[in-house]
Amino acid sequence: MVEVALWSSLRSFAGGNEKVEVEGETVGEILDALVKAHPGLEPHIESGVSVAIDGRIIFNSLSEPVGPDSEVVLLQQLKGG
Amino acid sequence: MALDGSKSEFKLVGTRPLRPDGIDKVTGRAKFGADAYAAGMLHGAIVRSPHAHAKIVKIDTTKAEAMKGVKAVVTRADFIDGLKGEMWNVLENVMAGDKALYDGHAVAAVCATSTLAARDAAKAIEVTYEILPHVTDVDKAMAKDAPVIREGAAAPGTPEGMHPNVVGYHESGHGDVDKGFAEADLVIEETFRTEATHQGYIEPHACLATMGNDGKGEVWCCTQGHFHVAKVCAALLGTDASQIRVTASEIGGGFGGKTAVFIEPVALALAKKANRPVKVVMSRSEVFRATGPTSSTSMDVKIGMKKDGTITAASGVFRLQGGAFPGAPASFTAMCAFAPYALENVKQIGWDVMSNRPKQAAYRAPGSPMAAFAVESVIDDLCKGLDLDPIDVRLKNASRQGTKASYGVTFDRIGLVETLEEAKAHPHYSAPLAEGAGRGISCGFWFNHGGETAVSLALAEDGTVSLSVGTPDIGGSRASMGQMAAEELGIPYEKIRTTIADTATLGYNEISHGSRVTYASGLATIEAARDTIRKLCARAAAKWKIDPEAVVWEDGCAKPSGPNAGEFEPMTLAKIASSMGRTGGPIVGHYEATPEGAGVSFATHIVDAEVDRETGSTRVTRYTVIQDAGKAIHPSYVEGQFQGGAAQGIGWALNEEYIYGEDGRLQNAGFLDYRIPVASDLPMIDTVIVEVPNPGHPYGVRGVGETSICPPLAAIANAVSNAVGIRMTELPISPPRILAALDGAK
Amino acid sequence: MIHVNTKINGDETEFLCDPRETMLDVLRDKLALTGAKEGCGTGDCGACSITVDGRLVCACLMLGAEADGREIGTVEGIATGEKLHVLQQKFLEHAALQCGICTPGILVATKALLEKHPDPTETQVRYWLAGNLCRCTGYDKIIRAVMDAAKDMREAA
Amino acid sequence: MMRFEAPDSFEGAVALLAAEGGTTRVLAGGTDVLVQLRSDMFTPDLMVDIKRIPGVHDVTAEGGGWRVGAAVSGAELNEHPEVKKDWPGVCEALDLIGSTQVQGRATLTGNLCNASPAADSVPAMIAAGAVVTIAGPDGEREAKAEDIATGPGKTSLKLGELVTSVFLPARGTGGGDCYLRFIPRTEMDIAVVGAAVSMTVEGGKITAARVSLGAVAPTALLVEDAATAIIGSSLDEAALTALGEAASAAANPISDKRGTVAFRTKVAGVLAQRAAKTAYERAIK
Repeated sequence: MVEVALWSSLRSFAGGNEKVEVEGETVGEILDALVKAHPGLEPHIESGVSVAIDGRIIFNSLSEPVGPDSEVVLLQQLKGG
Repeated sequence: MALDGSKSEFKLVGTRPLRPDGIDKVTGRAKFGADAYAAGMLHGAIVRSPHAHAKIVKIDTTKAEAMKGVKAVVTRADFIDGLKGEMWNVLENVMAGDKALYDGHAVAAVCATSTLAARDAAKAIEVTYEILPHVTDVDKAMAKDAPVIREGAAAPGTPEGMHPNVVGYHESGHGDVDKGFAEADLVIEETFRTEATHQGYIEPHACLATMGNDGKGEVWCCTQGHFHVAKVCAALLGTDASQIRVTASEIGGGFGGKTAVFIEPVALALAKKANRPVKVVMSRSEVFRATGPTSSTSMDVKIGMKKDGTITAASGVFRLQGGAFPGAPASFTAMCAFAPYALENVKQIGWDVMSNRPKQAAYRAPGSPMAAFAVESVIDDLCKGLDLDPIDVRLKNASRQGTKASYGVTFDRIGLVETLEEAKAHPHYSAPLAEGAGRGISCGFWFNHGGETAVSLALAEDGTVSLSVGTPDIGGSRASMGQMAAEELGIPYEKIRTTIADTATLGYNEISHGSRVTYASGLATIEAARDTIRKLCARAAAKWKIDPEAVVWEDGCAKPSGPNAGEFEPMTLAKIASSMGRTGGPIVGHYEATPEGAGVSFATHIVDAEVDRETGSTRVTRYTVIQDAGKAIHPSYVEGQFQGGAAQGIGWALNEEYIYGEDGRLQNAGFLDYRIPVASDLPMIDTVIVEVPNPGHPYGVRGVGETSICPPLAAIANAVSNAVGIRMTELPISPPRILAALDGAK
Repeated sequence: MIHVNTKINGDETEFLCDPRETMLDVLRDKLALTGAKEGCGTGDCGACSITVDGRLVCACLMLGAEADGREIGTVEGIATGEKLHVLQQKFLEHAALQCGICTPGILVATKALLEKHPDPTETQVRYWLAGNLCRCTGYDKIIRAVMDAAKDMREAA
Repeated sequence: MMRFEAPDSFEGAVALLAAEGGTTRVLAGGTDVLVQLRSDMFTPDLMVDIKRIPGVHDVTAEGGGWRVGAAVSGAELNEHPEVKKDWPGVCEALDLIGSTQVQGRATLTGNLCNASPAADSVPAMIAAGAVVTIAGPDGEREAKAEDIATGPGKTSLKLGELVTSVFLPARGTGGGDCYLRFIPRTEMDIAVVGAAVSMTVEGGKITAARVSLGAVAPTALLVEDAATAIIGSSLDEAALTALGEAASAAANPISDKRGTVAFRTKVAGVLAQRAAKTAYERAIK
């Protein structure tokens, strides 16, 4: 199981939890598992999120590996100038 | 792809070779967006709404179509129906549908045989408007009775019961801020405002397009992302992305503003209708009225501090107006605000708000500079209130490796402390200050970005190299790509020609944005070179009839890896290349990935400013930029990014602003009254490159383009506030504002 | 249409232009001399700097029709054959350009400066160039390149 | 369709302007006219370029003063050491307009006839007591610099008339003038406030003075109260205070994108004082 931290405004869509646990070995699997466990998160994830794994922000790559001890934080999607 | 520990000695990286496009650019030969011409070319002109908010009742093109030389007119009806989400927003912005949403919104376009004929025809297109109430201020746009820009545009997660103009909400943080504020010896809360500023690139948007009725199109344009242009044009015209080939011209500045698409789909639509090439070039006033400025903001920041300088809690509410569409970078503003500091209790809220202004576009670290202005101002006031040194306080609270950042992640290796220590030791910080002058410092933060990247590296038979990258060169990146390729291959820099490949000849590349080019295209270049080397080694191994694993690449040659591998004369790259047709065919190295190791970046700026207390005029007299570059590939262009960001920040802080009249029209749509810094406004800008390697890049590169604009707003506000003894809370800190503050304080 | 005879970078040139066309329109659209850029069209940015009878002006603030009988100088005429002018060389060495769109105008302007003031102060260079906007560099490296070129030109003179 | 003419005499220019039934513009330096053309603010039916008329580029000594041709550019005027010595305020005012590039073309005459309330050289010319010569269908006439502009973009010139030269009177001994303006940047802006002071000083005492303000009213102002405040003084603190107050009192500005009423009113006084100090120093040198 991987623990995923949600930003505050997402928590109400995941039973009010700051962190939720899901199964997954890649960013893509974790996002799929989140939607499955908490369907209310789907529109947010669909409209774009970034995922920080151990401090590195993953912008697009769904295949990025995630370990069971990784720190995983969901962030609003980032772009730059 | 992680930091390559073995690579610590560099031959070319860190040197300052001449840029490969240099001679073209000093002789006038370089071809920018507006410099392309085609046989039979027509000129386009765009009709724009003079109203901030109006229903488009009727567009009568008959007079224009009857004029001499006019070949085609397009309106929204010439674009595809049924788009959803952000693509619909882009189309609506490129060509208005039912309503004109801001002064300058495109409503029709025409092409004719000359620019004068096209402009005259545009004037002859009669548009009937029904004027609607408008709003351009962020706080007023959130108010209950504000005119509605559009219903139903709010993103998921936006709290219910808000005005329809409120289209996005972000909340994040950790700890208990109320508890933290209770522990503080001093708590300061202040409201700040910043006006919208424009990226102000000197080259207006320009493109040349052709499109046949077979759906195949060609576009030449100045853009930060030509693959993105192809994608958007295909979507808006209802054709396939692969059928639109886009070539990126030389680009005359972007700073985020050329990540958006404005005229290319219009030029294609005109070209298709007229069946001739069409060139569209924006005027400067069109650039200001219709392309993306940054958001204007209204922000409340509250910070608590103990007598020893420890920050006990910080909270902020950041309201950003992003024009007539969702997308203001409110979440970035919120997430960047407190990122430089290790805080136990922090909470940040961002609001994305629509108004009757042009759709905001990214501008260098979108959202971050405004946050720094508010936060770093309050920190300075706390230092003053508790009689503490501003650098010591920042050092005490600085984020480090292992800090749980305000926006949730745990920082890896970062260089904020190093920039602060350099700042403290810098002669500027201890230099005596002139009478009546003030000194200000500020820190700044930006995430940086990786993104989809493809690079191809082909050898010629004479041993020279053609390097194709897909990220438009907005500030000298062809030089640094050449350096990295040459470093890996072990050949002279001059033997490499780096080209920005068009969309038909390379895999998809994300836009040149997010300070990603030297990081991501650089990483891909290194990997493409290493792929090439593997192929070169394999050819040598085949020739020597040894295992490819037994061949190493050193100093531009394939060599046996050791005595056990056998004794062979090293083979140079040129030697292998000369026979490649007979040893297995062309040698091309390539690399495609979405590198995700962009290291975050921090900077600390020091600035001295003098204020004329009788006129409110401010002069910046000394400026020092200290920033972590991870590893500077070409130090001159790293310094250039530092200096350019500082200069833009100085303009933003002191003079630049979007000024709207009561009628909702932009009053300063030109360089005369949109006042970017001129040469005589600025001092030399000193730079210190700090190199704390990014663990996510083979050489340790961090992007440098954006972070440099994060601290200046706050640093200058702190300097001016110190000079006049009054906290300035609104940007720009213009002379009338300073005089009014001084008079108010009397 | 107006018939105009002029000399551009030393070459006899003639063209026809609409009375409303600026010298910048003519250079770019009629003569394919695209080194001068249109950054504003209103004399505020200097990207279209040219010389007319040796005097520095903005090509966007001059009608094409006015060129009759004048001598025009553009960025395309700064180098001598394949040999770069000292200023051009110094701009490359000092990395005094990032995007390069302002560079042609700044080179034309600084060449005019150094012809008039071979030993300018930093302040003089900054004020002379106040009408040449650069958004990329913060001007630092441009000023250094100009001062360095002036020094070399003085030593060579 | 705009017509373009470049006559070789003022008679020819007057004939063209008088015969044109539509709108006309005279092209001297063109630094305002071409901006209006490019921004579609105004396209005349007839553009008359006066730069081919003999004498328009000349600066000539006349009765101790200087006659400045209608096409003399800022760069040319500022290269004239004697005019610069006599009327440094007028020269610096013209020199402040726009960039080096604009200086290659901008003229005193054009700045006056464009009738912008913020024109830099106009307060300096008014303070200097400049007189312009006007050619027209009824022959030549003269007018004071302050009588040309009647409102923003409007002049007292009649159909077919154009200004042929500006005359700067004899400076005499003990004279000094100065023009200062406030802009947010160091260059390239339109004046938010402008102030010109010209004076004659004998034995340390100001015997004559003219003070003019720009950008604080629909036209540049000749402020007699401000002159009165310093005449008879040796520009002591009291005189300076009175000057500043008179200048601020005379200012009748608007708030716009460049400045507020409060800012312009206050800074008009500040600049009048500073300009007077410099003019005084120049006068006693």
